Parts: sequence; structure tokens; C-alpha cells
Amino acid sequence: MTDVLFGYPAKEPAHAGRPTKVHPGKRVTMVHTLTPAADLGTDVEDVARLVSATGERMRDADLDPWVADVDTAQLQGLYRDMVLVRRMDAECMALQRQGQLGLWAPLNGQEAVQVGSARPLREDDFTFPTYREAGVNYVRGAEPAQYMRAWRGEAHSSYNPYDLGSAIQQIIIGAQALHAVGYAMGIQRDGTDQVATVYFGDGASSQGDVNEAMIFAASFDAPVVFICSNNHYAISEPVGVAAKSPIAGRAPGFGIPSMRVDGNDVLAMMAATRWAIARARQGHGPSFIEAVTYRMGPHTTSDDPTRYRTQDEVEAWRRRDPIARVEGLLRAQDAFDDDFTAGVQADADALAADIRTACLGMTTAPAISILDNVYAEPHAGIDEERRWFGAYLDGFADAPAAGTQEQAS
Amino acid sequence: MTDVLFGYPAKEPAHAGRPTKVHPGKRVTMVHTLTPAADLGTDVEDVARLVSATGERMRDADLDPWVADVDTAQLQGLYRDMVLVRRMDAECMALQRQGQLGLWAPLNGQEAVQVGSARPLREDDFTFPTYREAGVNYVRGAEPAQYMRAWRGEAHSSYNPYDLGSAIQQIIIGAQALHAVGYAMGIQRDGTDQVATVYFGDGASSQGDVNEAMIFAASFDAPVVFICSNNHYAISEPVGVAAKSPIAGRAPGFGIPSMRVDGNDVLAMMAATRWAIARARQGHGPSFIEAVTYRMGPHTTSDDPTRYRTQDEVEAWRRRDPIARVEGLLRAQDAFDDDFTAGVQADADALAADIRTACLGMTTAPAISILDNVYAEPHAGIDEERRWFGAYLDGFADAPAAGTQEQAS
Amino acid sequence: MTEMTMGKALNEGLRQAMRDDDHVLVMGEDIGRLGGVFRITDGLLDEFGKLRVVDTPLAESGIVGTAVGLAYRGYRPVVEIQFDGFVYPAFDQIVSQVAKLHYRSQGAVKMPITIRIPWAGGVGAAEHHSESPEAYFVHTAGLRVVAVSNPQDAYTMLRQAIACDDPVIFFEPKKLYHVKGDVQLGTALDDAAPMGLARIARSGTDVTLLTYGSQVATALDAATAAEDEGVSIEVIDLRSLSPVDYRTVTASVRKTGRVVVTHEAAREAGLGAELIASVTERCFNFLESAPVRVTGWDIPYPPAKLEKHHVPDLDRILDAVDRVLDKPNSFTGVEL
Amino acid sequence: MTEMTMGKALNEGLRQAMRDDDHVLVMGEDIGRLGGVFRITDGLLDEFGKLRVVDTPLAESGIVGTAVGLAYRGYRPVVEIQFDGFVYPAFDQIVSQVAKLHYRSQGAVKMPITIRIPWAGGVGAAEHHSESPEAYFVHTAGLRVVAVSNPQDAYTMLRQAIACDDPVIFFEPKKLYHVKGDVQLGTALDDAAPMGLARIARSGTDVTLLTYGSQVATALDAATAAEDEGVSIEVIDLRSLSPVDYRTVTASVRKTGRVVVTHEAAREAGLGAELIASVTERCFNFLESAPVRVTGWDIPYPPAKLEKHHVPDLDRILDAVDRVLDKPNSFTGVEL
Ligand SMILES: Cc1ncc(C[n+]2csc(CCOP(=O)(O)OP(=O)(O)O)c2C)c(N)n1
Ligand SMILES: Cc1ncc(C[n+]2csc(CCOP(=O)(O)OP(=O)(O)O)c2C)c(N)n1
Ligand SMILES: [Mg+2]
Ligand SMILES: [Mg+2]
Repeated sequence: MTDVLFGYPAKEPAHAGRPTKVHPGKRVTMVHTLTPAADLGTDVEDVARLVSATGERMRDADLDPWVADVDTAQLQGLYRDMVLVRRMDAECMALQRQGQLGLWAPLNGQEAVQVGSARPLREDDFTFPTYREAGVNYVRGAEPAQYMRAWRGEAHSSYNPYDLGSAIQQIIIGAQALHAVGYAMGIQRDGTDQVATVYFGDGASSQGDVNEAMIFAASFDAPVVFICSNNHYAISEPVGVAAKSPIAGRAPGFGIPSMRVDGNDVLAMMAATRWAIARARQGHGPSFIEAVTYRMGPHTTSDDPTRYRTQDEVEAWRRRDPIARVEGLLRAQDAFDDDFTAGVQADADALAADIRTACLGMTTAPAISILDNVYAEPHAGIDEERRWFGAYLDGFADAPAAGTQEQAS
Repeated sequence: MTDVLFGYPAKEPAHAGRPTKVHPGKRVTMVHTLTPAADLGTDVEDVARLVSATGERMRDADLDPWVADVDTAQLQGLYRDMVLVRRMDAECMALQRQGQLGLWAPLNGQEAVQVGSARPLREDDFTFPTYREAGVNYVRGAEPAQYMRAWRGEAHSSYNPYDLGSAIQQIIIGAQALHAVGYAMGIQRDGTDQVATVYFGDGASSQGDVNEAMIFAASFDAPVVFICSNNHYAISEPVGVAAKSPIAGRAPGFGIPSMRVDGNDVLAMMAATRWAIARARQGHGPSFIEAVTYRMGPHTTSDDPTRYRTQDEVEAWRRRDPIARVEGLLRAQDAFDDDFTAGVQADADALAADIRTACLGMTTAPAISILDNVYAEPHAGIDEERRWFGAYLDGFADAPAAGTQEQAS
Repeated sequence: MTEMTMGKALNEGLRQAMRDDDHVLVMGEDIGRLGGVFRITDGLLDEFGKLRVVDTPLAESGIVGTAVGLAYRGYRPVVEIQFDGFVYPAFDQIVSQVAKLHYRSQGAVKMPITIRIPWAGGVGAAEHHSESPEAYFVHTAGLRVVAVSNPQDAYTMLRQAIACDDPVIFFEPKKLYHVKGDVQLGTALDDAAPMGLARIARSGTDVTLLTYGSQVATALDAATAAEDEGVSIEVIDLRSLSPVDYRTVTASVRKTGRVVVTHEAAREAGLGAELIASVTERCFNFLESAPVRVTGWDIPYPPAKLEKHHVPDLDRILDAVDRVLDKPNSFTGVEL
Repeated sequence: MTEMTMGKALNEGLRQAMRDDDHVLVMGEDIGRLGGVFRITDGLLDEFGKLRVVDTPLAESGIVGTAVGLAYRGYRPVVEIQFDGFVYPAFDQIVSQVAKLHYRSQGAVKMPITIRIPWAGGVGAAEHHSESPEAYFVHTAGLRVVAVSNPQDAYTMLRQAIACDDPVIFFEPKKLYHVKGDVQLGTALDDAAPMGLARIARSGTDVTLLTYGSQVATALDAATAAEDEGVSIEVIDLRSLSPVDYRTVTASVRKTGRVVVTHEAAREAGLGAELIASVTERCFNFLESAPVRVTGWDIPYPPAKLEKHHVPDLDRILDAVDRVLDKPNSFTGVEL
């Protein structure tokens, strides 16, 4: 008969849980303690963290080794990334409010999750973002127009995925988790040491697809990193609807080691992702990161969050701002002078201006183009519809701009 | 910063894990230690057990309290149940081999899971079985014809679910897990202390629906018991394809306490299910039981298991037979005399004979009946097709048996 | 009679249905505190409480699958799918369980589930938010499928759908949520036209124009425009997409002899195909020209800026009317 | 030419495709060690190894979803869905991802995924094992849909489907797995008729009988029987269900003027509706009578003992032929 023990697996010497020593094989680990919380809204301290909300560097034996090389210059880089991402997000919000975009899903508050988890990727890695991961695409090298061509309604994807190493932003909640696992299976078959990463939300963790993705990833030891951006809400539903205990606690059950990380701590996010990516590159299979963060803005520009949450709650999270704490850290290192901030500010302004220009300069494709790319090879049905539609459009030949490019309004 | 600890949640005093003391609320527990196994085929000792393979009564502090009332007479009853279930199964296999059934999914080897988990149900509870749970329906009071009317191809369900308190046997893998949770949500709304139980296999644990079911159950504290019959195979795929570590380890991640039980030990199954049912009845929400067992026969009568597993493996499991070990226990209690066995044998023979008679006596419904019950209320489309089909059948009025009942061949 | 938007009418219909029968409950994503992303369930949580207005985890198969279990238990769940494009994860539960359980159980298990789907395009939405999946459900035996086109129908037919012992897929054109109309609240359901009947939205003698949902308004506009040219169009709002009220449809076609069908959904194996096939089977000898479809192209729904080229508009409908009247039209000279 | 069953022909087709292109891999439930429940993948694991013959966990959405990821990476996954009725859990991945990703990415991401589906009834199976879901996929833009009816097509079209850069839903009639026919193995794909072309299975002059899959054999039997009564039926095996080869179809209809469509799937909004609507649109002036459908009823697939009343048989087809020929038939006097 077995002992009656909590925990899974049986208790082990503490060091065995350190990320650097996580055994690649069958061992299932949860690297950080999880206390099932009565209220997931208040569990934000139960995370791995390297920088406090006030900007002090904290020690974490698991994470520290993964950011030992991060010097002041790199920290400044992360700061700059986040400021630019926030500015990009704000500009797109503004463009939407001005009627230039149909919709925007703001990421304000989640800059650290996105920058911290995307920076560790190599150019030849591949990521699978959701609608909210514009900050990830910033890191992947997006051109200005590539942030919002789709949100403007000009096309379904803002960019060619192979240009950025980033799949098209997924709107069907959770579907991309399986794509990432399949892509990672492809990497295995090619025998390279690339990795795939995938983003999804706390709400998404309820979808069958996300769970199946973990099962497939574990079954095939796929080199994939699951990044759950727990921003505390699925539109109006607090994370407590989706999970009675921390989401990071699910992965070990599927045989996937996981970490629960302060998602507003860019350094911790970078460390955790490096840990997970290293495991994947070395052939040790999938890992899972729950990034505990907060969506400061509305779900999308269509949403009114005052209907379901208090200003107090939002303010509490403002005090955990991901950018401010890096500022604190940099100040402590005397690396936050006017030169630096002015440079960052100028870059941010330039990015915003470029985005605006790109957006306003967009042209709408001709009507007949809606029949393009339905199939990759010739298709009798589409060919016929093209003839019909062409003949129809020709009937308007004298009408202005029919069948030709329209200038954006 | 948190400690680096394995396990989830943090270690607690050992007694806290005992089923009788499992806290109803947010506390997430795995009652028995799980050592992630390199080969799930060899992990059969890592289970809660009350009767050894050779029939000795073992002590288990978690389970014992739940079967303190089980006396010799009750044990004899469980033995009888299992013998009758095995005989019923064998008879249906024979009927299929003789061309009387289209298909049969044998449960041989899994009698203890089914009898042990179904006996604790009250008549007004409700269960959601798969195609393989004929033994559960035996316990639910099935009449002979209610085992195989569907397998004979006469109807899609062998019985009216409300007669047995058992949903129609589900073939879509995993779908019924959600039905059970929904049913349990209905119980909550009615304010009764009934419970729902649901069966699915090791393979089924990969389906999105099963995972979503756990998420919904946890979210709503639904009074439902998940029973995963891990019979080591999903058709030809060994459980290792579905799970790199024991399936019972998944539930705690969703906030659901779980137990991993020897599924060939009817007493342990009964104890575990009573524990889970008690939790549900008392308003403490869902529980999960992984019953570790083995499918001794083919997946269905269409399957040839020699293509994917060895006779040695099957023989090893024969030594863990669920019926033999109760025989051992009864012998030790001097409760296995000829009178008893003869009585059980006679009952089994009678059941088999009744099943055969019921099967051979079945009549096939008339052709036009295929249009019945598509809708519960009048439907113009079906009404019209009924007129058309009726007129068509009338054209064959002189042909033998057209539109009338056919005697079974 | 009260003037209200379709969204409000649906809200009133739900409220009435919940008051009429305490086994009715609503469930879905964001339908509780938020009142749904379209506010169709606004205020219901306050009136009926958490047990009857259920914010669920984000999983459509889970929502429909648990609704099946609730129906097993005797409840009448009303499920909101947040947008048309998110119904597919629930497709298995809908097709194999919701649609078939009554049949599979020989009538023992009823599935009085209403699945509400904010539906179709024309609202400038992001991808997956403008789908017209109705043909999938029409092709699925065991389901009833309806589509509403005005506040009164929205109010009444939603109550009828909920009261019906069969599962109903209930399509609500997003484009019409804010359009107002007069609604008679609180009438007895028996007094209303049954959900299964089509409605002649406008009488006419030359051409029968079959449509449903937000296309009804476009069709009526086309009929008005055609009138100027002396063409009298009868516009039929199908209301019930499965079963189709062929009695009303064939009576019209036998009168006009000419048929145009319009819908937003793709053409290939869409509902228009069913309508034309059935009309041809039933009215062949009355037809004076080939029935014609004006539909979305056989493409995924296009990006918002281009959707106007996909959703049939007045011009495309009039072009089809010309075609069935053998007047010059865009197909003149095009080989088929 | 070698004589072999359709099952064996499919097996050979898969093997050839895997030899021709090492980015082809097969995945599904029980397809490895067991060789699939129908043994279509028999021997492939031994020849190509675990990385190219992948026994997956039991989750259809997972299978198709990971295939999407593999396609993103440049692979050409061939997915086996174990039975027709188990494709629905994958419906979301098929409809929103597989079908649309090429369009959604403006052509950047190819989805050369072949989804093989053992299909349809007539084999005395348990429920959910005899579904005919083809209309769902035909209605879904972005997919190609084919159905095979003989070993040669099975072999060749499977290779063509795998070589095609678009996703293909590939229907294999279970009823024909054991039926034998001559197969020319190993030919160059360019020499074979394109997958998109229909085949005139039997020439005739009086009636065009459109069908596909296992109904082709029934249709040919009907044509033979009709010949005895002096009726000449042209049987067209569609092969490609989307797009339909309307060139071949309309040429036949313009010749015969009379059309019968037969399929196992339910009638309402089934492929038959599409065929009749399109044929009517294209050949109205050539039609001498209303085209008629002979299909499964609008019911869930019935229990095995009753399926013979559901799947169209020779008698029901001949009854329909009588109907299009205006001879006495079961509809005589029935009001439509
Ligand atoms: C399958 C599906 N269902 C519903 C939706 C509608 N929807 C869009 S975002 C969202 C909430 C997602 O929450 P979460 O996963 O936490 O991500 P977040 O938006 O917070 O980043 C919902 C319900 C969808 N896009 N897809
Ligand atoms: C959705 C779905 N996919 C596939 C199948 C085919 N199938 C029937 S049983 C089975 C294996 C099930 O294995 P498991 O869940 O372990 O249950 P067991 O048969 O071992 O009792 C499969 C793949 C199915 N019935 N439903
Ligand atoms: Mg969220
Ligand atoms: Mg099993």
C-alpha cells in the first residue's frame, strides 16, 4: 500500500526542482509551489519573480542562472522594448478610436509577458500568437503596417508568417496551441534544434484544444513552450470561472513541467522562457509557463470593462506596472538618465508616427481580389465565379473606382 | 520568493489526505502517491488496493472506512455480481460470433471496476456509461434485452435511460463526460443530494470534451464522479500514447481530488466510489477515480489484439483476475462452499439463457419506423417524407413483409 | 405595441421565457455580469440569479455538452454562442448529441435546447465574426433552424424556440440588433404564427424572392427599386430554415413562375441550393425561367473592408431579377 | 494491371505517396502498429518508421490541429479519421483553420492536408459509423472534396490528393474496401485524369444519373435493369464533389434532358440539392422534367437492421427514373 501523501510526484530534494536540473525525461515537476488560492485574483504573490514591483532585484535560485548574462545594456533594451510596445499599442488604440481601425485588442499591462517571452527566441524559431500578441510581433521584427493591417479590415493577416517567424494572429480561442505542437513535431522530424512557442489566455485554458495540445506535446515530447498569459479576465469573466486553482498546476498532470511567473516582471519572464526554450532545444520536450499579469485596458475597443470590474482593482495593478519596475532597477544601476529616456522616447514617437503613416496610407484591394487565395491551385469553381463577378463588375465600369484600388478614407 | 518544492499543493500532515478528511473546499488533493512511471504498463502496483491479487485483505487507511460495513454476505453479493456480469458478457460475445449481434465490446477483466463503482449508486442517481459498461447496466437493473438490443442493430439504445438511471451508452468518445457534468448541474439546481457518475477510458482522457468536463465540473462544484477505466488500451494504442504519467494526476490540476485505484479490486473500487459519491452528495463537488485494469479480450468483436500485444502480457493480467481474488477472500472467510457457488452458477446460467432468449426473440421494427422520433413535435418535413415513403412502400404491398415487422433470423 | 431594437426584443423574449418556465436557463460566455457582448442577456442575472444565468468557462463544446446533460435532467437550456464563427468547436455535440439524442433514445430523451447564434456579416467585424453556417445545421436531421429578421419575430420566435421540445438553432442577424420595430409583448404563444411558417414580407406577382435574416431588408429594398421599373416582386421571409415552409413558397412560385434566392452564405451546397432544388421538384411546370441564386461567393468571409463585395446587395439582387425575367444582365453572354 | 481490393489500392497509394515525397506523413488513431482498423496503413510503420507513421492520442481536433502545425512547417500530413462519425470533433480545426488558412494568410501558408474518411453505411455498423457528412465540407470554401468508387481511383486520387497543395477531404466508402478491381500501379500522376474530373461510368441517352461513392455500383445496377425496359441511363461518377465537374455534368444533361441524383446522405441541403440547383441554373432550357433526388431520408442514420430502408437501392432509383420519365411511380398522385 502506498503512503498517503499530498503532492505529485513524491517529495524530492529541493534542488531537484531547480530549472537547471530538471530532468528531461519522465519526471514531472512543478517548479514553484502553488497554494491553491481561494481567490485567484489575490494570488499574485505566489509566483516566481526577479524584480519587485518597486524595482528591487530579488534572488530566485531557479531563475537567476538564466539571466546571469543580462547586463545593464540588455536591461535598457528590455525597457526600450516595453516602452515601444506600449506606445505602439496606444497608437493603435488611438487609430481605432479615430475610426482608422475596425477593432484593436490592447495589450497594455502585458508588455513584460510579451517582450520577456519573445526576446529569448531565435530568428529561426516560430511562435503562435493570439490577437493580443502585437508586442510579440514587435520583438519578431514587425514593420509598422504589420501591426494592424488586419485590424483595419484590409486583410485577414497583417503579415506573412514566414517573414516574422510568427503565425497569423489567432482569433479562434485555443486553436493555435495545437498548431504550435504540430509545428514542433515538424521540427523534430527535421532534426533541428528550433522551438515553437505559443500564447493563449487564462480563458483559453478551458478550451479542449489547449488541453489536447498539452496531451499531444507530452506524448510526442514536442519542443514547444506553452505561455499562458493569465491576465485575470476572459472578456468579463474573472479567471476564477476558468480555474479554481492556478492554471500552472495543470501541466504537470499532463507530464509537462511548469512554472508560475510574475508576468509583469520582464526579467523573470525572460528567465523562465529561456529555461523552457533550453529544455525544448535540448530535446527534453514541452514546458508550460503561466504568466500572471493583468489586462489594464478593455478586452477590445468594443468592450466596457467598468461593467465587470472596479477601478480599485485596476489601480492595484497599476502599482505592479511592468515598465515602472524596470525603471526602478535601472535607476538603482544609474542607468536611467535623460539621454537614455529621451532616446527611448524618440524611438517610441518615431514608431508611433510610422504606424500612423502606414495605417493611413493603406489602400484597399480591388473587389475581385476577394476571390484570390481561396485555393493554392487552380480551381474550376473559383475560376467560374471570377468570370461571373468580373462580368458583373464590368457592368459598373463607368462607376468610380469599381474593380480598382480604393484609397483609404 | 517561494520555495522550490515539488508537489502540489505544499506538503501537509499525512492524515489530511485521507479521504474521510479531504477538505471540501478549494484544497486540491491527490490522495495516493503517484510516481510518474517510465512505462505505464508496469505501474499497476502504484494504486490503492484492499484485496491483493491472491485474495488477502490489505489495509488502507483511506479506503477502509468506506467499506467497514461490507460483511461476508455483501462480499458474496459482489462476487455473484461479477460472475453474472462476466457470464452476460460471454453470452453476448457468443451471440455475436453466431451472427446474432452485429458487434460487441467485451468487458472481460473489467468486472470489478463496473460492479464496484456502480453498486454504491442510489436508484435515483444517474450514470453515463460508454459502450463497454454493460456491467454497470447490470447493476442498474437491466433486463436481458437491455444489454444488446442496440448491438443487434435493432435500435440505437438498448433501453430507456430513465428506466435504469443510465444514459444511453455513448460511442462518441468522451462526449458523455460533459453530459454527466450538465446533469450534475441540474441536480444542483434541483437542490437534491443525487449524484451523477460517468465512465470513460484511458484513451478518452485525451479528448477535449473530457478535459472540458473536468473544468466545468470544478468551476461549478458539480456533484459528479469521473471514473476513468484505464484498461491499458485504446483499441491498439497502449496507454503510454495518451499519458506519460498516470491519468489520475490530471484531476488535481483542474482542482479535482483524485484517487488511483486497483480496478481489479472490487472492494477498493467500491470504497473509492463511496468516497467520491459522499463528497458529491455533501456538496463538495467532483472527484476523479482512475481505475487501473485491463481489457482481457479484444477491443470489440471486430478487433484482433494479437496484432498489438503479447500473450505474456495478457497472462500476467489473468493472474490479477478480479473475480478470483474475491474467491480467495471468501475462502479465507469460509464463505465459498458448493452451495454458494452452485447458486451463483445457476443464476449465471439463467441470466445467459434469458439473454439468449431475449436476443433471438427480437423483432425488427417496420421500415417506416425509421422516420419515428427524429423530432419530438410534429415536423412538416418528416411528415412529408412519411407520406412519400409510405406511398413507396405501398407499391410493394404484395411483396413479403414489406412495411411490416420482420422476424429476426 | 412598443418600439424597441431587436436586441431588446430578444432580451424581453428571454426574460418572458424564463418567467414562464423555471426550467429555462441561459448559459454562455460573458452572459452574466456583462449581459453578453451584445447585451442580449442584460439584467437577467439580477432577476434570475446565478443558477439560471450561467457564465461558463470559455469552451463551446463544454457549453453545449453540459446543456445536453441539463436537458437529460429536464432543463431547457438556452445557449449563447458568442459569435457565429465560434460554434464549430461545439459541432460534434450539436450534430451527434443535440440533434440525435431523441432519435437515438427512441424518443425517451428530449433535447429542448435553444442555441442562439449572433450571426452573419455586414458589421465590419474581424475574421470568424461574420459566418453564415446555417446550411450545416439545415443539413443535420434532428435540428430545427430558424432565422429572425425583425424585433417582433425575434421576441416571439425565441419564446417559441425555447418552448419547443426539439433543439432549435436560432440565428440572430448581428446587423439588425440595433434596428428598431414595434413589438407586441407578452402575448400567448398560441396566438402567434407558428415558428415553422414563412411570412410574405411583400406581395408581388412577377418574381418570388426567397430570403431570410438581414437579407430580408435588402430584398425589400430591391423590391421597391424594381417596382419603379414595373416589376412586382414577392418577398418571402422564410423564418424557418428547417423545415422550410414549402407550402407558402410553392404557392408563390406557382403564381410568379420566377424565383430568386438570396443569402449571405456561400453558394455551394448552401440553403439556396436546397430551395432551388425543392422548388424545381415541386413547381417545375410552373417555372418560366431557371431559378437563380444571389449569395456570398464560395470563399471564406472576406476582410471587413471588402465584405460589401461579398454580401449580396441591392444591385446584385436586381441583376438576378433581370436574369430570371430574361432581361439583359451580367450573365448575358456568360457561359455556364 | 493488378487486381486488388480498394483497401489494398489505398494502401499502395499511400505507400507510393510516401516514397515520392518524404514530407508526406500519415497520422491518426491505431494507424501504426495495427495498420488502422481497416488496415489501410498496413505495413507503413515498418517501411517508414514512427516519425512518418504516427499513432496519435485519441482526439480528432488534436490530430487535425497538429496536422495544421505540420503543414505550417512544410509537411503534407495525411490524416485518418477512424470513422465518418468521428470527424465532428475536428470540425472547428477543419472549417476555421484547414480550409481557411491559405486565404487568411493571403496565400502565404499552404495547407496540403489530406483527411481520409472511411465513409457511409451499408455495412451493418453501430451508430455514428455510417455517416455521410460530405455536404458539410462541400459547403466549406477552401476545401476540395473527393469520393472514390473503385480501386483505381482510390489509388490514383489518393496520390493526387496528397500531391495537391490544397486541403482535400477524401471519402472512402467502407462498403467497397473489400471489393476488387484492376489497378495500374506506379503511373505518373500527370498521365492520370485530374482528380477534379467526373467520369462517365456508363453512357446513355435518356436519363442522367449523378452519383458518387458506393452508390455508383447501385446506379450501374439500376442502369442495367432499366436497359431491360428500354431506358438508357447515363451514369456519372462525380469523383470530385467540390468542385463538381459541371462541364461533364451539363454536357450529359443537355443530351438527356432528365436528371436523377442519388446519394446516401440526407436530402435536405445535401449535395443533391447543389447538383439540382446548378443543373437547373445551367440547363433549364434542356430539361424535360424536374430533376429528382433519391437520397437517405432526413433522419439520423438508422439502426443497422433498418439501414436498407435508408440507403437508396436499385428499386428506389428506378422509381425515380420512372418519375423523371413521367412514367407511373410512387409519387404519382402524391402532392408536393
Ligand atoms: C472559440 C472562440 N470562442 C469565443 C471567442 C470570443 N472571445 C474572444 S476573446 C475571448 C476571451 C479570451 O480570454 P483569454 O483566453 O483569457 O484571453 P485574453 O483576451 O484575456 O487575452 C472570447 C470569449 C473566440 N474568439 N473564439
Ligand atoms: C470521437 C471518437 N473517435 C474515435 C472513436 C473510435 N474508437 C472507439 S473506441 C476507441 C478507443 C477507446 O479507448 P478507451 O477510451 O481507452 O476506452 P476502451 O475502449 O479501452 O474501453 C476508439 C478510438 C470513437 N468511437 N469516437
Ligand atoms: Mg485573459
Ligand atoms: Mg482503454
